[in-house]
Amino acid sequence: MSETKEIHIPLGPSPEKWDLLSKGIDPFGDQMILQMGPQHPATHGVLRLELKTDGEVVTKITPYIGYLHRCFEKVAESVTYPQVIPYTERMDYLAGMNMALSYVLAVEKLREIEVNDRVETLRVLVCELNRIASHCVAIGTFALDIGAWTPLLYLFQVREHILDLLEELSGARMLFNYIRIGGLAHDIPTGWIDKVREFCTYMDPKIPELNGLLSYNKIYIERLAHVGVMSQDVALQYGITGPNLRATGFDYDMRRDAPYSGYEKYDFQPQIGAGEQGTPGDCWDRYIVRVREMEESLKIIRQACDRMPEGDVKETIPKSLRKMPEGEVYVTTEAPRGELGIYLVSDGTDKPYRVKARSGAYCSVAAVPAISLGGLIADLVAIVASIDIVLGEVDR
Amino acid sequence: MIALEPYLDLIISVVYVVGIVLFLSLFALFATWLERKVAGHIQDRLGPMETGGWHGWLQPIADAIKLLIKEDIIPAAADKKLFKLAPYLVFIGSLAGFAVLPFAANLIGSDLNIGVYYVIAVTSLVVIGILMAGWASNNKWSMYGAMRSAAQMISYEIPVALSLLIPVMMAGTMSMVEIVDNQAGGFWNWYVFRTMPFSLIAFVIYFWASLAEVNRAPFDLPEAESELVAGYFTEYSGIRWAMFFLAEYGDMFVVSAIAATVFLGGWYAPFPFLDIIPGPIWFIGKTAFLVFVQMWLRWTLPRLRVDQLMYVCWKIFLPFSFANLLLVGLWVVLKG
Amino acid sequence: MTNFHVMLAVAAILFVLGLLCVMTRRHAISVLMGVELILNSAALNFVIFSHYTVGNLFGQGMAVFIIIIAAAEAAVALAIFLNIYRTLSTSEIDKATQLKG
Amino acid sequence: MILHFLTQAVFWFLVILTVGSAIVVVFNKRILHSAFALLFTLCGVAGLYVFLSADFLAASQMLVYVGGILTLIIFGVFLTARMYNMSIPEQTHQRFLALLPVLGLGGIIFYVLNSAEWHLITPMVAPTTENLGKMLLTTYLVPFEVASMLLLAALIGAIRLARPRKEDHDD
Repeated sequence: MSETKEIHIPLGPSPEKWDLLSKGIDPFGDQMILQMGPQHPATHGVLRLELKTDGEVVTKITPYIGYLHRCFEKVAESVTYPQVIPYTERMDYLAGMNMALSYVLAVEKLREIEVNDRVETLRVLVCELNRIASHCVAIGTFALDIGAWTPLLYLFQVREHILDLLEELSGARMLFNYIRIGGLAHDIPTGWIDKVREFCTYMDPKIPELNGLLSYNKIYIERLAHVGVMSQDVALQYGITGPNLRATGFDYDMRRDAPYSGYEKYDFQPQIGAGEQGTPGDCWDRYIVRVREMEESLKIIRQACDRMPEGDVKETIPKSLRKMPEGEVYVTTEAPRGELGIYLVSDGTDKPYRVKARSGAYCSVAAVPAISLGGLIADLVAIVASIDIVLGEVDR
Repeated sequence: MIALEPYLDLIISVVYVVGIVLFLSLFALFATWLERKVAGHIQDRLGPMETGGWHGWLQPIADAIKLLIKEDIIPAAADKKLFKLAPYLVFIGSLAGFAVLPFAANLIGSDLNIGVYYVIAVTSLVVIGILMAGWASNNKWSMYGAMRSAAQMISYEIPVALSLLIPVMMAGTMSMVEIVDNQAGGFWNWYVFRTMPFSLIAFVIYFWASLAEVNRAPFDLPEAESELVAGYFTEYSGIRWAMFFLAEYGDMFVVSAIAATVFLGGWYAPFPFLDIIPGPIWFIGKTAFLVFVQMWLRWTLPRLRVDQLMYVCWKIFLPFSFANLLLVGLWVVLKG
Repeated sequence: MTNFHVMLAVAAILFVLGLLCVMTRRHAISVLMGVELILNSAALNFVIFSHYTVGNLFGQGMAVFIIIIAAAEAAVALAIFLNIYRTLSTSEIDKATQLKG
Repeated sequence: MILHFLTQAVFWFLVILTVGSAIVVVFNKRILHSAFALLFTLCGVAGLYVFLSADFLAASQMLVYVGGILTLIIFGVFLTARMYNMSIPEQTHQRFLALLPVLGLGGIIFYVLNSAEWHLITPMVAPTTENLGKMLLTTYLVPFEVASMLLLAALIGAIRLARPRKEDHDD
């Protein structure tokens, strides 16, 4: 594990005051309640943060969620098993494939369906493509919140390529409904794998370009290093998963440590934050972990293209899902914003009795007050951007 | 026949004032278009292309019309008098700077003998206008923007003034025209290249500090979109918002024009044989180049944090400016 | 009536208004504003007299000093008011009746 | 003729601006309105300085008073009241009591102003900056340096005073 460094919080109240502040006691007077959101450019949707500020120093944060609540879990109880898939994709709309995969794996586990190798490989391929697209938005909006407009546009070009690929595959650009229970909606079009390979060659120089443009920019590092430090303890207490957890230096990746859908066949390295520019687990680490994860995803995509086996993607799609076995399953996968766990209870009918989604972004929001108290408003903006939330996934 | 002689001065001033307001508006229009184009090309896209055919050159006109006919919203809880007054104050503060900009030897609003000092002084109006706008909006984000802006502008006024003092010391006058006249005869006579490296440092400090003074990136904290929504003009819309906008672009022009005047030889060409090209073209060209650099920086760099901003001003710019001033003073004394 | 008289009258009015402001207003900063008015009127008087009756720059030099003093005075006064507000949580000068915070 | 008329119009405009806004400063109930009205008073006085051919002084007035002192005052208002409280209202007191000496003093001033015999000279209009600078650095060098020391002392004192106390803030 990495050694701990001293944390510098600029202009913040002294550590003794933190105790008082965290209890909501106001040692200074003259504090101001500030509503950040739900309509605020930096809350990535409709998150509302109620801030208590002393000048520019944030002394208390209360996140309020639910502005994008769409009753996914309740709706899922009243539709049939295949009909739930589109709803799952609307949770984290930036990574629809990953969302659907988790649910589909849960149903498959319940029904005990073994899909063939081609289906697994294709699922990994589209999920990793989608992960890159999702990280592009995450990094782009992060930079935007720090005041750098330009990287967003460059990253959206990359994302545009991926969305084009996925559109060719599934007919939709964001809400694909491509991964189905027991297989896929249809096989890939001819020449699609070559296009993916082309994309990989296109993508290769993009990450060094991004590093030159943004990652090692002096101002950017100054803004992010030592800011919003999330210690491993805090991360584990709040159930943080995914890139945010790995940024603290905790080496844990579902794809490697509890492989699903054949991830054990791929050679890749989960990226962890090491406090290169500041403290381990600061905003810059959370940023760079995502950048490097895109490279790793690219590796996986290349391997998937190379080993693409033959087979029928609809081979194991069940004829009827009217009679499901009774019981309950819990499946988690590594989604771009942390672990997505689907807890499924079946009562034997054609509709799920209960669906519970455990999303990574929800836990991340909960941790915001713990890591940003005593910072400035600008730091809070950086922190909210760095934990990369999608409100659709938080509120479901 | 009425003798025109007594009225000539008056007519000239009126024409000049009207001309300057027109120029400012046209420049602001052009600058919005340029800003979008620069942003577009930096971001690997094209920017406006549709309105008006060639590279969307009519886009600013369309925007202006849109802004003019847009509903002017005043929040119910705002302090209406001050809310209405503030944009004009900011606009006047920005416009007043144009009075002493020497477009050419004889094309200047007024060749005040305190020209440089005057520009620094009228900028103060903008600070008050921004504080007024931020407070009158009755919006906490606006208030934050205004407080940041005022603190920032007051802090950065000091390095700006200290760096401007260096060419003033070298020229021995504060009159814009005389300062430019001292730089005639080729770019090696420009103040930015004389007394190397002091004046170059002064130029760099002036340019960066003036970026902060006109709230441009990477010092655009007062209007930092992602933090403070839109800073002190969050609540403004329509024509009043356009006033702030005009003032912002006017300020960009003024600070660039002052840099061009006192450091880059004003209306003089870099080589004497190029002086056949009229002075105003050189002057506006140099200024436009600096405006372009401002845009370039805006679309490239992330934004600083408020404490870093103050750090840069008080602990980097200020000591360097003072040391610089002292050394140039010594240089001037020893040389002459 | 010449400009000279008008300006003297303006200076006098500013002085009187400043005095009234200092005497009647309660908020410490209002009082400070009254003081600024008085200082302005004094500086204006210096400049008027030296311009119209002597013709030298003495008055302007004096006005420069007045501006310097006003700046120093405002900074210190506001620092004191801030301290008073912090310790006594009031900004009305009548209520600041103790020296010890 | 028309130029003279215009100059006089500007002059009277400045006079009315100065006096009118000064009245607002004194009598407005909202302290921030007073502060913003002070802006116009200060600008008006700066304009009058221009008429007294004190151009350097006018610019200094704008720079120091408007850019420095007034901003300080407005910040002071924000800091000594809750800054999100829109109407920082204020009660005046002893208005009628105060009116007595004030009116008396004003009366005396105006009486003197009116009755005194002024020996006026034809004012010269010339740039003053250079001479003013020479004056401040030769004849009045000592007061000038003392003033700069005073400013420095005030600066340090203000910082010392405005800083949060040790027991409030221990870092």
